Amino acid sequence: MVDFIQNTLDGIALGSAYALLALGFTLIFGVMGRLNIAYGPCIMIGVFAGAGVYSDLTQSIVMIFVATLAGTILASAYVERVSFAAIRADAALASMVSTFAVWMQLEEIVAHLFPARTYAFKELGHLSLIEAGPFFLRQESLFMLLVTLAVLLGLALVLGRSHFGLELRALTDSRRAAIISGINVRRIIFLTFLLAAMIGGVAGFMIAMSDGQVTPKFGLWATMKGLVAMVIGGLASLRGAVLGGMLLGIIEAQAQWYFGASVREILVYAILFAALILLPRGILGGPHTVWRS
Amino acid sequence: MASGLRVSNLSLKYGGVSALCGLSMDLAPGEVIGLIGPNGSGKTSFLNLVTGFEFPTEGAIFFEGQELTGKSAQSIARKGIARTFQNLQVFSRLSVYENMRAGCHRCSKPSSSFWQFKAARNAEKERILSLLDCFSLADMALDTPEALTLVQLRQLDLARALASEPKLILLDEPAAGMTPYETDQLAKTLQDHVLNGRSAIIIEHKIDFIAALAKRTFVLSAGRAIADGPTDEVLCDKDVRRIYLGECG
Amino acid sequence: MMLKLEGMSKHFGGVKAVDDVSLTMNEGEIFGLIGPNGSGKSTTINLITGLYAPTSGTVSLEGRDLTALAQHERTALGVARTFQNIRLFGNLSVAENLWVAQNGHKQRRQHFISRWFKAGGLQDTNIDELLRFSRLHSKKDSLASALSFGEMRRLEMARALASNPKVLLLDEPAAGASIEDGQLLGERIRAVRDRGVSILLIEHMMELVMGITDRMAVLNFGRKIAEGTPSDIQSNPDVRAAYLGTKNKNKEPADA
Amino acid sequence: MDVYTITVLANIALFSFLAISAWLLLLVGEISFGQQAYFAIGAYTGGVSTAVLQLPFGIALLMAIAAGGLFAGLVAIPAMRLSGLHFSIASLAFAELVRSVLNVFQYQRWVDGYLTGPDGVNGFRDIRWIYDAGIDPGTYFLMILGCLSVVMLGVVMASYGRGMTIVRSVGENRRLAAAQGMNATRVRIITASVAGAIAALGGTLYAHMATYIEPAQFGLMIGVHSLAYGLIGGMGTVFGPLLGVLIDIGALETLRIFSGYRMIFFGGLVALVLIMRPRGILDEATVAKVQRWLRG
Repeated sequence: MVDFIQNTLDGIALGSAYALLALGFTLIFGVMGRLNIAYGPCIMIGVFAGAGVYSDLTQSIVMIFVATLAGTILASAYVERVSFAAIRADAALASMVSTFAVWMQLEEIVAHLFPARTYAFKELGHLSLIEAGPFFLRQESLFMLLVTLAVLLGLALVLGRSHFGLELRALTDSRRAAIISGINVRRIIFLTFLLAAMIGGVAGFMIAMSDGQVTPKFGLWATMKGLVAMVIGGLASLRGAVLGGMLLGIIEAQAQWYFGASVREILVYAILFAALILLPRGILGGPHTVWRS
Repeated sequence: MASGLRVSNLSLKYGGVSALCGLSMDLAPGEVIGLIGPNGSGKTSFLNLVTGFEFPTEGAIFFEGQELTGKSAQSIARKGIARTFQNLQVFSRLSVYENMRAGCHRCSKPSSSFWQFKAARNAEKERILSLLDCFSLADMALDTPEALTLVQLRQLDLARALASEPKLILLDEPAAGMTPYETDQLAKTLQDHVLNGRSAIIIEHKIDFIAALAKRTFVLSAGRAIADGPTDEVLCDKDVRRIYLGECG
Repeated sequence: MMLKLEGMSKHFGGVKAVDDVSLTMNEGEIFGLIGPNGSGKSTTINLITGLYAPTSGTVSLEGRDLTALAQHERTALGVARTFQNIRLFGNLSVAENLWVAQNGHKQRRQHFISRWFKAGGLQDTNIDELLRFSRLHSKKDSLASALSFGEMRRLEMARALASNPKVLLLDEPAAGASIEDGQLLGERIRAVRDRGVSILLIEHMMELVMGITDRMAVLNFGRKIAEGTPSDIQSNPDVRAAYLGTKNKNKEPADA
Repeated sequence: MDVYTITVLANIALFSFLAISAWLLLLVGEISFGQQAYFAIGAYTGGVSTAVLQLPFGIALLMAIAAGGLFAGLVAIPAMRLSGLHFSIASLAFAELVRSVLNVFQYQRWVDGYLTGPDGVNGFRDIRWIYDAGIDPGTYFLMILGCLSVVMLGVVMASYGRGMTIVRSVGENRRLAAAQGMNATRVRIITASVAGAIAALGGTLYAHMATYIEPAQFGLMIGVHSLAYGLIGGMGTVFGPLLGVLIDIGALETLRIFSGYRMIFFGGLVALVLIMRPRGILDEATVAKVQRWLRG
């Protein structure tokens, strides 16, 4: 029982990173009804930019963060132009395939610019454990949780309080009604991509810091985790994304502890496949998507 | 009446809105019925219910004594009920010939040898070409539907419905968008090639067209049948004219 | 003149959905547009709002050419519409629905900060007034998807009005309504006109169109076949032919 | 022909199986990112059959085809209730599931003094049937070509009959196809199963040429490539996916000027074709034009 609770604690910390990735997917899926499979690779560009700054220019954590964010945003803007803005509105799957094509390009670019493949990233400093009875929480876990909460709070403010947020929610609700209400749809979509890129950049920065290194596998990893978390939670539901991320984190931590890493992988994909078939709308994605926070 | 189409007390509701309210209709084999009414009165909903595109909230549908309620669209089509569409539906990526082939489901039998297969294919080809000929589409057989005009597309839709040799054919505004001359031509084609002995339900706004083809007419308004009887009587009905032209008295 | 179409055509492949249509709507007018199914009415609306680019022809509002503008830019200049099938933001509240439409096109003119942090309050006298006008004030905070059918129709019209339009295009507002509802609808449309909005009404319910429009035009096969006051139209033989399929020479069944 | 040329040609032929497999699903209206799963299933089934169980090559081919078709059918039965995006994600999930299962899959036996068989992440060595049977690469290439011809002939025969018409109609408009009396669900499941069988056939041919396979070879990018081949080449004819393979492997991989930048060019090409010609170079309209021209 102690193990189980400890695993759940670890899982929540890991899951908060997944939740952020799923949020990025969900925002884009919400406004466009399309998947940006290249979301993970875009974040990968960001963390490599951060690693590049760290190894060649400066140790400053702010500069590394800025580089990570800038890299992610730049790559996302490219994806938005090539794979979304340029493809006909009714060809959602063509967009999805196109993001795969861009993914190939991004991976090759990283392979050329960073030939050593694995690079060091600024680490989170000294690691100490916070203990409470039989349980303990790693400092990096606490850091992940706090960052995730901060991002969620910021996102809730933007969506609930700002005019851009209202327009984003309106567009998610009905594209045609949004157009006729005078919303500049292309602008909102572009801004949503940037918002998702910012969330992804923060998530990437946080994950790279806790790992202390970056590899080209990050792209596939981030895309798969975000996708699984989003599907479990429910497509286009923000609360679902957070819940799905947490659930995925907990399931992974438990499976890792009780069965080992390879079974964990099998389990994750089996759950994704089963969730799609048994719960195609996810846990929180009802007939109407749940946007209100 | 076991052998025709029998519809009893058919209702369809979306949320709180009734598209159709307790409609009943009997269609004898070989009978042609006209179905008229303003937009949103439930004509297309009725067709969708009969062909299994939608399922009724209440009521039942029988064809040749068998219940169709709840059956899938493909099994209803296989029983010999074909339809055309008001908003044109053709396979835009298939050629005209292949569109016709897609409709040939009721006549293709499994063949045991290649030669039998080849003979069946040639028979199918002849049938399709002769049907296309009836609608003067034979020259366009290898074109994709993009090359066709609106009238030709409507004819293709109709020809494809006939390719399955249906017992009952449901036409949803077959003359929409046609000029009076084209409408007359269509009425003649229908009379000569389509309606000989086949039962049909025709939805149309052009009343002359209905009058020429159907002996009996139903009028729908807001999901209810407000008139039913011989076509010429129905068309003189005051209520009917009021709904169509806003005539007073 | 308020809205003007000149030589508008829209061809889809070989199909002439709208063919050389010219219309002029005056300020404060209720203008009816009728015609059988497939005659090009909806295409005309879509050409005015900018969903389709015309094959040829121009559309202008108060003398300003709209032809090259995007949909949201036309909304900003004062063209609003409703849909035959209601389109609302089902997961936004009634007030938020109106707020989106009122402010959607104003972004560049307002101060950045106030724009970002204003939506939370939703205190706006215009919106309050509009809610009262549409008898939706008590439902202000409920989700649009929770409204009844009639309330949804009212909200849709209110949302169109929230963008402060000069011209309102109503696409079959009476579809799915009974005849009694239709009469109420007529009064509402007049009330909207009295707010200073010109109205283009597409409708099949003839009683409604004949009853409230000042002038009307009839489309058939994408062409305008008649224009005039409702009584002109009612007696026009071409129109009768288009609607009843009766050729002019033939005996009118109604005379029997 | 030198060995290099033969290897390139054989690769083109082998990828064509995958490309045709993904293309068939495109025709029936679904985008699958997971055909590499059946390629892997075929490779492992075929490899185990000849190397571990010592079965004849022909039997191995049949077993691989059966396994691919069976798995694809079993996956399709639930997955075809989904559509569009959900189906695509499900295909991706299944492919990664297969790969992670293969990572732990062990089935090793002593054969002729060697320990042989799949060994999880370490891969599956010594699928030596070609060498044991004394077949030179040129002959094996001809065998691959023969199998590919049979598959393509099958597709051509299906368009001669009503088969392809049915597949294409269901792919374009399921409701309209149902109104023509087609059972859309059954058509989709059968098509998926046939596509799986074709991929598995390619997989087992690949395993015997490579002699060594490992789960990492059947990653997501292989699936995306095979899908992209059909999209680039075109949906109008079975030569479309072949054209796609030729462009990627025949030109981009072999030409020196692209070396190191192949993915950037190929990715850009895919993105560009999707924007300019959503149904590929040889799309239905082009094929119809060519057919008319051929018949005068």
